Formats: sequence, C-alpha cells, structure tokens
Amino acid sequence: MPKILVDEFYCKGCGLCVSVCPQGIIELDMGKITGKGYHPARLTDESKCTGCTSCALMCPDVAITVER
Amino acid sequence: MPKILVDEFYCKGCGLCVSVCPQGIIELDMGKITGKGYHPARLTDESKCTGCTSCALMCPDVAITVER
Amino acid sequence: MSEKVLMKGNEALAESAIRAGCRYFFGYPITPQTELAAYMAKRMPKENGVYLQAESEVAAINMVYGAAATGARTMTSSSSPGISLKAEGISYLVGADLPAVIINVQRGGPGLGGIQPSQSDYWQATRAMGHGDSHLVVYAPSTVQEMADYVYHAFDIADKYRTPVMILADGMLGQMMEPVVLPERKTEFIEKPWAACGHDNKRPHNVVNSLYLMADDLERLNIERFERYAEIKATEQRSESFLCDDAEIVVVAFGASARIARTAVKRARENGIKVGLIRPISLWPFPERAIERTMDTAKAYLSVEMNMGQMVDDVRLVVNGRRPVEFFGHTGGVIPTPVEVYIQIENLAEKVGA
Amino acid sequence: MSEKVLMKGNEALAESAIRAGCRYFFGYPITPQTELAAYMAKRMPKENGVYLQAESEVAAINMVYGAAATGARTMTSSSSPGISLKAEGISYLVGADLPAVIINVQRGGPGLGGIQPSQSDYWQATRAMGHGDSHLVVYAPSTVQEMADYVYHAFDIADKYRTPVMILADGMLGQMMEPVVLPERKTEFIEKPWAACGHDNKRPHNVVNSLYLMADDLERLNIERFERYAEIKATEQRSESFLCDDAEIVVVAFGASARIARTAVKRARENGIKVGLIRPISLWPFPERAIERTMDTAKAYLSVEMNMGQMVDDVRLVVNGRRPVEFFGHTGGVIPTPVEVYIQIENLAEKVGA
Amino acid sequence: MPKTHNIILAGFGGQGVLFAGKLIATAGLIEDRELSWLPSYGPEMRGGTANCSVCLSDEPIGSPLVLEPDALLVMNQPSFDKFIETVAKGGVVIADSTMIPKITMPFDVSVYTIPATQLSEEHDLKGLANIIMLGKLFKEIDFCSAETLDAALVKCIPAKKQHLLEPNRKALALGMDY
Amino acid sequence: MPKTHNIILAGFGGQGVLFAGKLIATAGLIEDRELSWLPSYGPEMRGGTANCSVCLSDEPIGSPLVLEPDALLVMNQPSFDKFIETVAKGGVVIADSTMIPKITMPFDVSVYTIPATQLSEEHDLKGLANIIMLGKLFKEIDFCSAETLDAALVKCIPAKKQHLLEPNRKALALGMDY
Amino acid sequence: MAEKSNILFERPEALLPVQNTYCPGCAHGIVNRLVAEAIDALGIEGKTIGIAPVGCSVTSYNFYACDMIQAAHGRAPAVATGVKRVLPDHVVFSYQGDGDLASIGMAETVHAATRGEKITVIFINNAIYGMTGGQMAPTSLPNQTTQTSPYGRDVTTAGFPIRVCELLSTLDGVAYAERVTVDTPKNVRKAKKAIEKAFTYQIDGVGYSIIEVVATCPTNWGFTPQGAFHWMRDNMLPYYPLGVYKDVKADGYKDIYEAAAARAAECPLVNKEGDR
Amino acid sequence: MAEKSNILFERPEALLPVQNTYCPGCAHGIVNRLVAEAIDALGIEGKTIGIAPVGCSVTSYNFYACDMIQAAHGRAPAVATGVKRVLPDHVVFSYQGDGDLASIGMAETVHAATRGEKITVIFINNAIYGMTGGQMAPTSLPNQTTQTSPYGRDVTTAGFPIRVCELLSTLDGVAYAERVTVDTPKNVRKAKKAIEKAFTYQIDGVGYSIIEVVATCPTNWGFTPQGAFHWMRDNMLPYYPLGVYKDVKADGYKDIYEAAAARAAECPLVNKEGDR
Ligand SMILES: Cc1ncc(C[n+]2csc(CCOP(=O)(O)OP(=O)(O)O)c2C)c(N)n1
Ligand SMILES: Cc1ncc(C[n+]2csc(CCOP(=O)(O)OP(=O)(O)O)c2C)c(N)n1
Ligand code: SF4
Ligand code: SF4
Ligand code: SF4
Ligand code: SF4
Ligand code: SF4
Ligand code: SF4
Ligand SMILES: [Mg+2]
Ligand SMILES: [Mg+2]
Repeated sequence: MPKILVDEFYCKGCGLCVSVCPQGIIELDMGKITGKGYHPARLTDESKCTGCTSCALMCPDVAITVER
Repeated sequence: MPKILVDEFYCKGCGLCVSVCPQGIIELDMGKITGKGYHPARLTDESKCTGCTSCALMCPDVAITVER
Repeated sequence: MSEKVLMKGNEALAESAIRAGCRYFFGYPITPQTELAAYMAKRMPKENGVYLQAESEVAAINMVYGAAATGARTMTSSSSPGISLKAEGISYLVGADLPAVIINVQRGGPGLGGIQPSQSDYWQATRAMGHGDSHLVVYAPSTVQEMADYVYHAFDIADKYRTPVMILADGMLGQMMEPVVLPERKTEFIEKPWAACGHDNKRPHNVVNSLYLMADDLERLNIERFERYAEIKATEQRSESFLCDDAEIVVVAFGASARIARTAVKRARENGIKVGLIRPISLWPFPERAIERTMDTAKAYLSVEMNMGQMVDDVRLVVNGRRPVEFFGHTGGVIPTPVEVYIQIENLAEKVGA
Repeated sequence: MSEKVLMKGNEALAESAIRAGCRYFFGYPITPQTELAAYMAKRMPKENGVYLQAESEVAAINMVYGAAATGARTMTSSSSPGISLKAEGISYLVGADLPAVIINVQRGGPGLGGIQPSQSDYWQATRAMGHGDSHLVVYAPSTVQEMADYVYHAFDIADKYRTPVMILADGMLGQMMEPVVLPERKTEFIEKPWAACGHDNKRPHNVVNSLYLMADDLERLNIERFERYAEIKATEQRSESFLCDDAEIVVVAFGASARIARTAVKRARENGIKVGLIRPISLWPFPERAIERTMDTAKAYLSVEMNMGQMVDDVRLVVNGRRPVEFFGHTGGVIPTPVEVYIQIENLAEKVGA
Repeated sequence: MPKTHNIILAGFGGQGVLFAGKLIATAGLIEDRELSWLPSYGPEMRGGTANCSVCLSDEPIGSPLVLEPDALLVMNQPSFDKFIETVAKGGVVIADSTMIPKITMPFDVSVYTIPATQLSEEHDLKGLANIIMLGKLFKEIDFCSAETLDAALVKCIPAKKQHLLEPNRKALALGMDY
Repeated sequence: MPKTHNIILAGFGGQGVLFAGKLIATAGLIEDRELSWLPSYGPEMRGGTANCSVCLSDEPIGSPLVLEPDALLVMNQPSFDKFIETVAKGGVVIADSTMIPKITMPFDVSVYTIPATQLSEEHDLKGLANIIMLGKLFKEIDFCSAETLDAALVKCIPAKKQHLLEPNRKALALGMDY
Repeated sequence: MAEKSNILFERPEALLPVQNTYCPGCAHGIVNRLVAEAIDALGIEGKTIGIAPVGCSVTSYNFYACDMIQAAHGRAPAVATGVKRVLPDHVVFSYQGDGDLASIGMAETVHAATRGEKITVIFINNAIYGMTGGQMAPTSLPNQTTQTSPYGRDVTTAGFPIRVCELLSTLDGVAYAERVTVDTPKNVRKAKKAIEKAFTYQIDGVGYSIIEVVATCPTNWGFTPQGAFHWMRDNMLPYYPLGVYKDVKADGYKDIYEAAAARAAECPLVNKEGDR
Repeated sequence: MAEKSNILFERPEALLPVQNTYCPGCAHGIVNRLVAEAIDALGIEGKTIGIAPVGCSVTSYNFYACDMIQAAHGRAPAVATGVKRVLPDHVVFSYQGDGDLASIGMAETVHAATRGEKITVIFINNAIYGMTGGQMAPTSLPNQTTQTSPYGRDVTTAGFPIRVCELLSTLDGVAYAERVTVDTPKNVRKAKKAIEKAFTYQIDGVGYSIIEVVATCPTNWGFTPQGAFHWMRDNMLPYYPLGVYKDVKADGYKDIYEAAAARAAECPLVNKEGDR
C-alpha cells in the first residue's frame, strides 16, 4: 500500500502538497505547531494514497517520502 | 569647375582618397612631409575632377573640401 | 519650521535629499539601506524627479556621474560591498571635479560579510575610495536628525567645492526611527558654468573629463585639487565635544558608536572619572583642531569604533605621540555595549592616573 | 641557476608567476601592464595553463576567486582604475580566506587619469582594498629582478596565510627592461584541504564562503583573521636599509621612487650628509622595525613618493612624534628627479642640523 | 512623572511587534520625549523571528539597542526563551500565553501572561493580538498617557485604513482590562 | 675602460628606436654590466613619437629615466627639438639628417649628422636606418666592444628572422664607417 | 544512489539533511531539490562544484552535499568559469536569481554564454528581488507593483523586462537553453528532465547550458504559495513562454563549434584549417 | 549650417578645427565626421551631449563642438542615461568601441537598451582593442591573431565573438538597430543616413537606437588603410552581415511601447489599463 511520510522537521506547512494531491488526502494539521511555528501536513486517509508522488514533487522542503 | 582642396594641417597621408577617386587624380606628395611627418594628398589633374566627393567621404581626417 | 516626525534614518536621508533639491537618484538594492531607495521610488515621481533602479552599483554611480556632469543635484546609496563596486566611478567623480552625494549605510565585512551595522569602511571612505590621489568629504551622522541635516548640507558642500561627498552611516542609523525635524526645501542653487548640459550655441563647448595624458597636466590638476582640499581642511572640520573642557580621558567615537560611547562617558563622569567625548562629524577632513584643543587636559585617548581599529590611526596622527592612544572596538556587526566602553575608560583612567 | 636575461618588468612578473606554479591567469587589458597579459597569452598554452581575457576586471577577479577556491595558484593583473573595479572581489577573497596574487602596475589618477607611473594607490593597497576590516600583503619591488622574486614569493605567502597578496608596481617598473635571473620552477606545493574541488565522496563537502549572518560569527572570524595578520606583521616585514647605520636623515621610499631616492642619497653622502634610505618592500606589513632601528641616529625622516603623500602616514605612525617627518613627492605620472630629492635632503639636513 | 523605558517587543514576523513598537515610539513623539525605535532586520522576513527595541527617555538616547529591557512584550516561544533572561531586575514581561506554552518566571521580574492570540480570535479581532498585548503593557508600565496612546493609534493607522481604528481601540481596551 | 652611458634614442613610432635601444641594453647584458632600458609608452603608437632611455653603468642604476642624456640618437625633427636642449655638456648627438631638416648645434655638445634614412634606401637596407644610426653612435661613444655588438645583434634578431642578420650587420658597418 | 524497492520518492542524497531557509511554499526549494536529484541521477556529487551567489538561495551552500562556493552578487558565471578552467573534468553549476543573473551579472552572464563555458546555469526567474525584500527585478512585469515600483513598473521610466532565454539564444556559445516552470507535478517532471539534460550537455562538452525556471516569491508578491503559482501562470507564462530556445544537438550539430562554424560558413578566416 | 553654393563638401561645423588623434586611415575618423554631419544636418549641436568612453576615440571630447563627457570604460550607456534623465529634451549619444560596449560594458549596454533609453549609440566594431595596442576584442573573429590571441582566437578557450545587433534586437527597448560600414563612398553615405535616422528616432522618442559600424584598425591589424578595408570586407562582413536588425517603425509601430505591448498581448498585467 502506498503512503507518504511527512518529516515535520522539514515541513513548513505551505500547503502545496495539499492542493496538488489528486486524492485530496493531505491536510495541514492545525492542532500542531512545529518548532518553527508551522502547521505540518498530514495524510488523512492512508488507504486512498496511490503513490503518485505529486505531493512530493511539489514539496519545496523535501519533507515527503513516498513509500509503497 | 569642381576641385578639391586638401588641408595639410589635417591630412595624414593615409591614401584612402587616392584609392577611391574614380578619376584617379589624387596622389600622395612624396616630396612633402607635413609637421606630423606625413606625405599629404594632392590633386594631380584639376580638370578631371567631377566633384563626386568620394574622396572627401572617405577621408578620416576631414582634410578635403570639394568645391564647384 | 517643520514639525517633528518619526522616521527611519534611511527615510530621513531620502526625504532630506529631496528637500535639498536632489531630483535624480540612482541606486541598486542592498540591505540595510533598502528603505532609502523604496522611499525615493515613492516620492520622486511626485516631485517630477527621477528614481531609477540601475542594473548595478557600477551603473548607478556612472548614472550619477552623468547627471552630475549636467549640473544636477544627484545621489546614490548603497552598503559596503556595493560601495566597493562604486570605487572606480567615485574616483572618476573626483577626477572630473563633479559634485554628488554618496550614501554608505555600512554593514559588516569583508566580502559578503553580514548585514548588521559596522564602521569598517572608515579607511576606504577617508583615504581610498578608489584609486589615485583622491579624497571625498565624509560626514558621519549619529542621529536620525543628523542624517537629515548632513545629507542636506552635503549637497551644498559638494557644489561649493566640486567634490563628491559621502555620508558614512551604518545599519543601526539607517534602520532606527527617531524624531526628526526636516529641513526646509532649498530653492536657491549655485551656478555651474562648467556643466555639460548643451551649449545652446551660447558658449564654447564644455568638457567633463578626468583624462590627462601629459603627466605635467595631471600633476597640475591634482595640486590644484589639493589646494581645494587644504581649504576644506581649514574650514569644514566638524565635530561635537562633550564634557571635554577638563577631560583627562578623551574618548573619540563617531556615528553609532559615539552614541554608545556617550552613555559610557556619562556613566564614568557620574563615577568621578574626568572623561570627555570628541565626536568627529566630518571624518574627512578629520577634526584635528577639536582633538588638539583637548591636549591641555588630556592624559590619554581612547578610540571606540565598530571595526578592528581604523580611525584610531587618525587620532594617533593628530596626537603624534604626545599622549597614549588606545583602541576599543567590535567588528562584524557586533555593537559595543556602554558597559564595555565604560570598563575601557575606567581601565585607561587607572593606567594613566586620571 | 638560470642565466641572466633582459626582460621588461611586466614580462618578468608573468614568467616568474608561471615558474611559481601559476597556471591560471585572468586579466583585462590596460596600460601600462599589457605586456604581462600578452606574455601570458603566449606562454600559458605551452604550459597547459589557462590564459583567459575576461570581459572586465570585475569578471577577472571573480574568475580568480573561483580558481583560488579550487586550490589552484592563480593571478590577475591590472592598473589603477581596473584595480578599483576589483575592490569588491578582493574583499571577497579576503573574506573567504583565499590565496591569490594581484598585480597593480600603477598609473596616475584619480579617474581615468593618465598612463604614466605613479604610486598613488598606496592607501588603497595597504588599507582599503575594498570594504570591511581587511588587509592584503603588499609587496613593492623596485627592480625587474625583484618583480620576478616577489611575485614568486607572493604565491607562497598567499598559500601560507590564505590571503590575497598584491604586487604594487608602477608603469616604470612594468615597462623597463633590466637583467634578471629568473627563479627555478616550483615543484612542491602546500596542501589545501579546504579547497572546493569536488569531494570525490571521500570527505564532507567543502564550502568557500564569506557570508556570516550572525554578527558574532563574523566577528569571531575577523578576529581570527587579525590573529593571522599579527603573525604576518611579526614575521613578514621586508625592507632594505641603505647607509642607515649612522644616518641622521632617513629617507623612506619604495618601488620606483626608491631608485631615485637612492641616487640622491648617494650624492648627499658624497657631499657629507649623513643620510640613509629605508626601502619598504613589504608595504603591508609596513616595516616598522626597520624604521624603529634607525631611531637612535635619525634626526628627521623624509618620505619620498610618487603621489601627494600617503606612505608618509605610516612613517609618522611609527615615528609617533619622536622626530619630524617630512614629505616630498610628485603626482599624476611625474617622476621625481634625483636632484629634486637631493635638494630636499639638503634642506632637511640643514633644518635639523644633520 | 515620566520615566525611562527600555522595551523589547518580539515575536514571529507578521505578528505585528514592529508596529506595536512604533505605537510606543509615536506616543513618545506626541509627548515630545526622547525616543528611539530599532528593529532587528535581515532575512527575518522568511518566517523567522522579528523584534524591536524601543527607548523612551528624557535624556538623549545612547544606544538604541536594548540589551537589558525593563519591559518585554513577547509573542512566541523562541523569542521568550531568547529574551527572558535579559530582562532587568524589577522588569515587566507581557507574554502571549496562546503562543508560549512554556513560561518560566525569573526572580525579580513580573511576568504577566495573557492569551492574546486566543482573545483576538474570540473577539473577532484577528491579527490584533499585538494590540491586545500592547494594552496590557500599557496597563502595567504606563509608558504614556491614555490620550496619547489613542492619538498614537490615530497617527499610525494610515488614512485609507481608518476603518481599522475602532477594532484597534477595542483590542487595546481588551488588553488594558485583562 | 667601461664608463657610464645615459642614452636617449628618439624618433617616430616605426623607425625602430626602441629596438636600437634594446641592442645597446643587450650589449650591456652580454658584458654583464648594470643597465636599464625604459621606453616612452602610451598612445604613441598612433603615428606619434617614440623614445627610450638606456643606461649602462657599473653601479646599480637609480632612475632609468634619462633626463640629461650624454648621448642622443635622434631620427625626427620633433624629437630633435624636444631633446636637443637636454643633452649634457660634452654629450654626443647622432641625428638622421634625412629626417631632420633643421639641425641646431648647442655649445659643448658634439652633433653628428648622418643621412641614415637616405643611406638605408640607397643601400637596399630599407627599415634599417635605425641600425645605421646605431653604428654611428657606436663609433662615437664606443658603448661596448665590437664583438659584443655583433653578439647583441645575433641575440636580438628572432630565430625565424635570421635572414635579417646580414642586412643588419651591413647597416651597422655603414653607420660605423660613415 | 542505492534505491530501496519500496521507496517511490525520497530526499535526494545530494541534499544534506538540513532545513532550507526559504519561505514556506517558495519555488526555490523545489528547484534546489531538482538539481540535487539530477546530481544523484548522474552520480556526480563527488565531482560537482556548485556556485551560490547572493540572493535567497545564497545559503544553499549549506544544503547541497557537493562542494560549494559562495559568489559575489552577479558574478557566479565568472566564478564558475574560474573553477571550470581549473577542473575541466568536473561538473560546475551556478544557481542564480533574476537580479543576480540578469541585472548586476548581465555582463558575466552574456560572456560565459558566448564563451561557451561548459557550465550549467540554473536561473530562477521570480520577477523580484526576494532576498532584499521585494524590489523590482529585471524580469518584473510591466505594471508589476514592487517595493521600488510602488505604482507598478512603468516601462517608460523603468524599461522593459529582459527575456533571458531569447537574449542568450543569439549567442554561439549556448548549446542548450530551455525555459521551464514548477507549478504542477507535470511541469516539475519536465523541469527535472531539462536540468538533467543540461548537466549531460555539460559533461559531454556540447557547450554552455541554461535552464530558466519561471518561479514564485509568495512572500514578496504577497500571495499564498498556491496564489503565487496562479499569478505566475496568468501573467508570467504569457510573457515568458515555456519551451526550448536553443538546442544545438536538436539542430543537428555535435556541439556549439559545429553549429557556429555552420553559421559563419561564409567567413574565410573562420574556416581556415590548420590554425585550430 | 549655412551652405555656400559653391561648396560640395566641407568640414562639418560640429567638428572643431583640431586634428584628430587617430592613426592615418583609421575608420574612427570617418565615423566621427558622420556623427558631426548628422548633428549639423539636424541643427542640434547646441542641445547635444556626447559621451566619450575609453578607447581610441576617448579624446573625441576635443573634436566635437557639442558638450562632451568623458566616461569610464564601458559605462557610457549609464552616463548617457544619467544625462538623458536630467535633460530629456536634449540629444545624447555615446560613441563606443567594441571592447567598451560589448566586453566590460555589456551589462550597461543591455540595460540601457532594454530600458529603451532615448539615446543613440554609435558602436565601432573594429574587432580589436585599438587604444591599448591590439588585444583580442569580444568581436575579434575566430582564428584572428591579436596580442592576446597570439595563435589566433581559439574559440574553444576564448569563446565566440558577439554579434551585438542580433543580441540587442531581442530586447523590447530597442527601436532601431542597424549594422553599417564605411569602406566605400556608397557605404559611407548609407552609414550617414543610418546615423541621422538614429538621432531622429531619439528626438521623436521612438526608443533606443544603435548603429554598429563595422570598422578597421589598420595599426593593430597590421595592414594599410586600404588593406584593412579589404580584410574587413572579406572576413568581417560575412560574420557581421550589414543590414537593419530592428526598426519598430518599419514593423508598423509608433514606438517601442506599442511594439512591446503587441508582443506581450497575452499577458493580462501588461495590458491592464489605468495603471499607466
Ligand atoms: C554588490 C551587491 N549588491 C547588492 C547586494 C544585495 N542583494 C542581495 S541579494 C540581491 C538580489 C536578490 O534577487 P535575485 O537575484 O532575484 O534572487 P532572489 O532572492 O529573488 O532569489 C541583492 C540586490 C549584494 N549582496 N551585493
Ligand atoms: C577600467 C578600465 N579597464 C581597462 C582600461 C584600458 N582600456 C582603455 S581603452 C580599452 C579598450 C579599447 O578598445 P575598444 O573599446 O574596442 O576601442 P578602440 O580603441 O578599439 O576603438 C581598454 C581596455 C581602462 N581605461 N579602464
Ligand atoms: S508541501 Fe512540503 S512543506 Fe509544504 S505543507 Fe506539504 S509537506 Fe509541508
Ligand atoms: S502520493 Fe499522490 S495520492 Fe499519495 S498523498 Fe501524495 S499526492 Fe496524494
Ligand atoms: S584621405 Fe584624407 S588624410 Fe588620407 S590622404 Fe586623403 S586627404 Fe589625406
Ligand atoms: S571629388 Fe571625386 S573626382 Fe574629384 S578628386 Fe575627389 S574623388 Fe576624385
Ligand atoms: S523571499 Fe521570496 S524568493 Fe526568497 S525565500 Fe521567500 S518566497 Fe522564496
Ligand atoms: S589604434 Fe587602430 S582604432 Fe586606434 S586610432 Fe589607430 S587605427 Fe584607429
Ligand atoms: Mg529574484
Ligand atoms: Mg575596438
């Protein structure tokens, strides 16, 4: 099953992954604030991820790993 | 009658006028040396000058006046 | 008189230059002077003036050279690395005897360095702003008010002596806000019969130039210029003396570091040390006379700078061995603290028995 | 040992640089140093080296910066206005602690000035070759032989202290021919583990940089660099003392003007004046100790320069008021004559009773 | 009686601490006092922290850089951690508790917490947490008269943003009354 | 016995005075003397005048710029006019009379005229007037040995121009024998 | 790079495990990664030297795992030239902003290109001076509001933007010039390909290569990252059309030397044999 | 200029009665004269300011009768910009060599052009650095021997010559760019026309204008003046084809602003009304 891992050390909560995910399964976690003060991205529904890597391709902070 | 006047103050004896005169009536005066050490141009046959201004157009030192 | 307003030093420089009649500003962005250019970009169009962002500092100073050659009041502004790029152009301004105003809002160096305040371009400004035997008049304001006052004055001095004038500020002065009373708009300007602005068939052609292939000609011109420099040295030294009348320790500091030194001097006075502060405002000409006047009471001098020790040479050259001259400073954008300076004063006082 | 050959100073600089292992030359044409570049253009291809005519002096110094960053021995050359254009780049070399050699075959300034010999970039070279707290090691040869020797030495000093080194010559030294014995080809070079030359997956990545956004970091670095400067001052002062043992008048002169001063000194000695000559070879570090050593006998100092008076400041800073220090010079490309200098010596001797 | 204030205001870029500082400075201007305002500057715009030093005094101000603030207005954790130890003895700290989960209380310093960001959201004053904080600071250290503070607000809000005046006043009041 | 020589060679650019000077300097090199050669430089290439100073001595040479030459080799009128008054007392002047119509003779200076340019054309040695002049100078001031002068010629003529050696020798002889 | 079979996408090894300093959503981050990916793909990290001049990406010397040199504003092509001349068998790239490359560095840019330096230039056209806080860039659009064009860029006084690919393509030294963008995963893939190809041209000695990336600056434009890409698509792409502007190999030549010789076929001196 | 009926050709009044300092037969002299003739023809001497940067023509500030400014090497376009911004109703020209304009001054050249400065640039392409004694220029031909390309310009190390008209024509600010030469009376007449037209475009505010003159340097090329023109015709003209490279009016536009707007028709921001 494909899925993504967001490394919160890198993530700046820009939301680019959110807007490009064709499955609409990424959101910013408003309940969390990283050390740098950002709301990190998180996968909302692991089961829907196709592993298309769109999110990772757009991530400027190279925070996303896509696994199968 | 057209003719040219060469101002020896300006002339540097480059010979460009000599080579472009369609009438072949300009030469460098080897018997003369100007203050700067050049052989100035001179008209050899006033009667043949057509006043075409070719010589003056090519003169880099603006030494030539063409009169009618 | 205008009312007091709150302004950044960079903005005060810009507004005051406009009031001094400067209508031609050519610059290139660099921290920490960007507000100056931004202010000019906003205001110049409303003044029928020109704000032009040049392609580089090199282009900017040469645009200034062109505008100055026409007789216009013109200015450029940058910070340390950008000023280095202007070196050739400034030397041309000097060589062609063109008036213009150049702002250096210094930051830490060398190289790209940092963007925090520094005074490490003192030598460059006072001795070697480019090649050749050349100088500029250099002013070092230490308040936002003086930023306004001296840039205004700079245009007059530039025109009067046909010389570029530099305002040597730093990131702290550029970025800070203080109340400032802006000068009145200048309306009368000196004639510039030498300007290359089109002869309109009314006079022989004017030539603005710094090339002299005959060494004798060039020497003659340089000597004439140094005669003007002598006049500037005689009449244009500026400084502020603070508690110097009976000072046994004389602190010398300019610009931002003078503010800190002043606090330290006050504190030392409170603690009974007879200390005063000379604050050079004109860095070139260096206020030799002000320092000379302290010689009666002074037992030692302390130069406080935001660099590794530059102005201290000028203090030494004036003092000429008659008293010890010490240095204290920070570099790279670190701002000395009043306490640090106070300790230096105290130590020096102890050492020389003041 | 190589045989004596007849060479122009500019050519000797080039050939000796090649023998010192310099294989990367980046320059831009300017009188009076063109022969240097022309020589490099001829020789480098035969040495498998690179001669590249850059698009400008700015580009040339930044090519040097790039080549130096890889650890290669590299050099650029220019004359006064072109050197001003290199100011920012040189400051970057200093800031990134890169070794490189820069030649300034000085001509008269300011501005475009003239093309005749001059020493008017002394201040720029010794104090303000760009912005920031920075120095370079500066050598002033005064014969074609020394042109060869010091450019050779310069590469070693540059590598050893990780600093740019400048050869401050002038049009006379560049253009004149004298016999010269060229140095042997250098074959062993210092390691440069800091170089950015591709890590080959064998070490962590190297970074060549002069940016430090934290003021504290930048200050720390500057202080470290000044510690190196202190070592240079302690160990790398170079000068020649001529007839100084009992000298009551000490002439101080470097480079081309030292040759003239030497003739004048000899003449004055013949006429019974106790005069000597200190010839600074390293202008930075200034040979303070050599001057200090003359203090026992000296009654006065005379600085002779081809400018309006620059090195005289350094002499004054060393003498520090203990003796009078006078200046004589010509500017704009005029070369002082031995007779003029002799008269100055005579007058000064009379004045101070020497 | 006016006294000397050396204030640091700190937070993330975008939280408005520079503006809050400017309001204090403007109050000083209106009351014709000696004053200075100095921002931190640099690549802070990129999501980093921002702060400014404000001095009010009756004597010319030496260094505008405040190193030992007698008042600290602070709106995020990194800034709190950075500045809390520098506050002078007897100094006052106003901390936005919404943004600063870990608050320490040094000896001899009065730390006032106020959930300014949360309050601003609750009261439909989004983006005005800085002004709420300023109200609280005003209440505690009284750096100018109340009329002056209002006048400063009027002066600092640009002509074409006058509709923001009332919300700002409300935010100020909220902080003062907290 | 070798003595000190301070020589100026002057003429139009292209007449070869710099090369003639280099020959003298090379002679000095071969005889292991102290020497210097300094050209005038600059935009002279553009049909203006060119000159060089050559010093030979047994002591280190101070200024390589000769201001009072004890020998002057001169090939055009402007240079003659410029330098003739600077020649030291007792000095020697070799002047190309083809190129210098107006020759003055200062007191205490020996002026030798020689129609070098004309001679060079007559003897099919076009472009070698400078060497003819040098021959004459050698004859008058004897700045090195005859073998040295020939060796200097050999050294200064580039390898691929060795066919010019003989004409140069002829020119030299022509000047020496004039 | 050892590829684990269950990994579809991961951080390239040529990027060090450090946070970059770009604003959230800034295109610089994407392009930095693409360069690192290209280095990984070609296995050249050990023999690559990157040049980081001044601009928002100046600190990228901390991000890349290859050796890095920080350069003066605008001078990256000159610095790269210095490096490449010493290390002709290494791979040298510069990563430059529009202010850096097309304003202060224009002379160095044109000359490195015309010299046909075997370097790869990654050019980030974000129509603004990001690092210094949003001043007008040489590529800012007409009417674009910036800190130094507060009333919109007035072409009558501030002049016209420069189209860099179009300009450089007139020069014989350029082997490959392409304009790409990174606004969608698809375009990111294209950009990556272009960057890899540029490096390959360098390695193969074909000539100078430049990849212009039409990019964003959400912070100084005053948009969200998404909004910035929108604005970019609407306004920048019509002004800066994507595509290949020069590719000497596609034109049928081995390298720039063949292509240039063909262009100058009429000049006898150029075609003189033996001297080269 | 009062024309006497019996004079067919005489020294233009805009040239002072002084000897120029060029070598015999140097094309600089011809072009200097053409510029002066254009000034006379348009009657603008009193409101013209010329910029003479470093190069063989540096001393032309002594030759022209109009006001003159000597400029630093390469910076004439910047200096001209400074002048023109103060005196928009005056006529400003710069007269630059190839080293000056296309090497050290490339950034200033490109930027004055893209800004559409209303100045006229006279560009003397003689494929050499004349003044400094014959070094390689950015326009020296492949295989051309110069002082700094003693074995002939090797394009693999020294790179390719720059074709300036082709380069600048890609920029929106350029109203008129033509390459001419002065090797024959006929071409001299054409060059004169081009120069006059360039001045006219400036006066009419059409935009930036540049006339590139393919010229000679007999001294440093080592030819007679006639031989130099020969070599130039044989080798330079095939490399630098004569002709008009850009003429916005001929293209049907009023000025650069119309032409540029048409080119950017697809960009909404450019076509935003009201803000301009
Ligand atoms: C000589 C010099 N001038 C100016 C600067 C200031 N400066 C730093 S980055 C920059 C421009 C940045 O813009 P750009 O190149 O477009 O890069 P971006 O930040 O947009 O990626 C400037 C002007 C400098 N560091 N050095
Ligand atoms: C900053 C600087 N660098 C170099 C020079 C030296 N220099 C003077 S003119 C010139 C080039 C002349 O060539 P070009 O521009 O082609 O003009 P030309 O003489 O051929 O007409 C150079 C390099 C200088 N004066 N200033
Ligand atoms: S694109 Fe990257 S940085 Fe942006 S929110 Fe997604 S994971 Fe975080
Ligand atoms: S890999 Fe594709 S489907 Fe999965 S989270 Fe990323 S964008 Fe969405
Ligand atoms: S073209 Fe002019 S300078 Fe040349 S020879 Fe004829 S008149 Fe004399
Ligand atoms: S005007 Fe014509 S015909 Fe008369 S001399 Fe000149 S070129 Fe010859
Ligand atoms: S300022 Fe702009 S270009 Fe720079 S990092 Fe931020 S968003 Fe990116
Ligand atoms: S050197 Fe060349 S370009 Fe210069 S004046 Fe002489 S011939 Fe003309
Ligand atoms: Mg940018
Ligand atoms: Mg040229």
